[in-house]
Amino acid sequence: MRAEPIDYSRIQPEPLALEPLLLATERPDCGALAIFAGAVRNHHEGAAVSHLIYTAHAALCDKIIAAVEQETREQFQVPECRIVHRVGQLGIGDIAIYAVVRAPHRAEAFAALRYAVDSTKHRAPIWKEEFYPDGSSSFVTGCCIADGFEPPEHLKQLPLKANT
Amino acid sequence: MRAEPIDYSRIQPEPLALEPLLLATERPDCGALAIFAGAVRNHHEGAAVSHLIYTAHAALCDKIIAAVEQETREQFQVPECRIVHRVGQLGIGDIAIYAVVRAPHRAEAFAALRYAVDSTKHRAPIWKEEFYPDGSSSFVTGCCIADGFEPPEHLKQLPLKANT
Amino acid sequence: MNIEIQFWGVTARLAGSERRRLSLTESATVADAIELLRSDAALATELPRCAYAVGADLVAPNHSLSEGDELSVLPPVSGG
Amino acid sequence: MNIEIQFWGVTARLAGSERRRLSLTESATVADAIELLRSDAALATELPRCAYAVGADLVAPNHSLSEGDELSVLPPVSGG
Repeated sequence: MRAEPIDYSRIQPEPLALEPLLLATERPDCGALAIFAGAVRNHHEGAAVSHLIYTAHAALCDKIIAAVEQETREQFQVPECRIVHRVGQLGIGDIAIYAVVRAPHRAEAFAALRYAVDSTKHRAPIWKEEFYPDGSSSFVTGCCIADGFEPPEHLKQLPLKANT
Repeated sequence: MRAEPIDYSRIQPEPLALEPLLLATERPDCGALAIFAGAVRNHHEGAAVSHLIYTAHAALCDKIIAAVEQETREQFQVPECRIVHRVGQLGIGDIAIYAVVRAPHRAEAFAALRYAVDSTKHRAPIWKEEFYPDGSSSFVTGCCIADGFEPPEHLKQLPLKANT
Repeated sequence: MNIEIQFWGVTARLAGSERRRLSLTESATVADAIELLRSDAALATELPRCAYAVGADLVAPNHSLSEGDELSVLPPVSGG
Repeated sequence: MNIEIQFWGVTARLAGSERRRLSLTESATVADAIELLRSDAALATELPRCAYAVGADLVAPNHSLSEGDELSVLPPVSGG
């Protein structure tokens, strides 16, 4: 629908905005728009949380998230999938991730959105350090990228901005 | 989190806005926000569509959608669920429905959102008339509310604005 | 007694109007009203796929009607 | 040859630094670099749960390193 892919940064230090993602993905043939936003919670496993710091390997993230977007589009036959993740210090309620999927119908939009979010959480090199009211902090135990890791060819070959 | 339930109209003739639904449902204990938007497609079952007219039995809709919101919150243990639907003439790309769910975690947010949207589509008394480029129109064949209909007690008893 | 039928969606098109007055016996039910509407050939095939409401309450066929009730005829829905 | 290790997430905390230079034999692989890092007791238990990247490419343990490579140590991720 648009003349060329819109370049955007998948890893951003600034507060995330939903509107640009919606504008960049508008399509008259898509009746379903499914959006996920992950916000910072004030608690984790029973402990109060005051804020978070996210760090990311931005270049590798960009490549892996681009691959997740492409897989999502291909596997679920959805024309549009975009994912952005914030880094730096985030307060309670701040948005850490947006994922947007557009599809002709809602069934594939829901399935694709779930895949996109889960895959990003499991594979993108992003780390969350939680800070507690007493000033202490800890890194949240997450998903091993290395679990059964066999780097798929397309992860090596995808151009950095393969989101057409 | 808020002092009292925010009143809002579930059936609206004006263009739908997402922002008020997000503001009305903000909660520091919810890490997951899942949103569905249904937009008018330029095609349906292979035929080009120029625009739509939605009509709704507003009073019954409000009651049924309030019940869907409540069921969604109770069945999926999600603190927030809001659904709004537009009526009147809509052009291609216009948003006909927004559904918003907030939950501590994403798994229940995804499941709840799907339930909320599917239930609204199957049960809310709303009708879609499609208009084609040649000026003709037809009502879209939809879901029988009457299929196995046995009016559940809570549908009769719910106050109109039972969205606390 | 008299009730008022309110036709929604495609049924308004089939009935040629959004409203119709119906005269029924005193103890009439929703099913009796449907039976009377079935004499309208244009509506007859659509009615079994419809749900019915009085005011803002969905009602079953055995629901008893009262003078002045507004009975909505709700064909299959297609929101979203 | 010399390569540069880049520690991410909790591994930077455990290593006490985000970067460390490593001297390896000419034909060394990622596995050889990991083996050398295991001598750091603070890191030893975390390394098997890590993935590894050179530049912006994920690499397997048998990947051959080159002079000047930046090898990223990527502990379990927790984005979103």
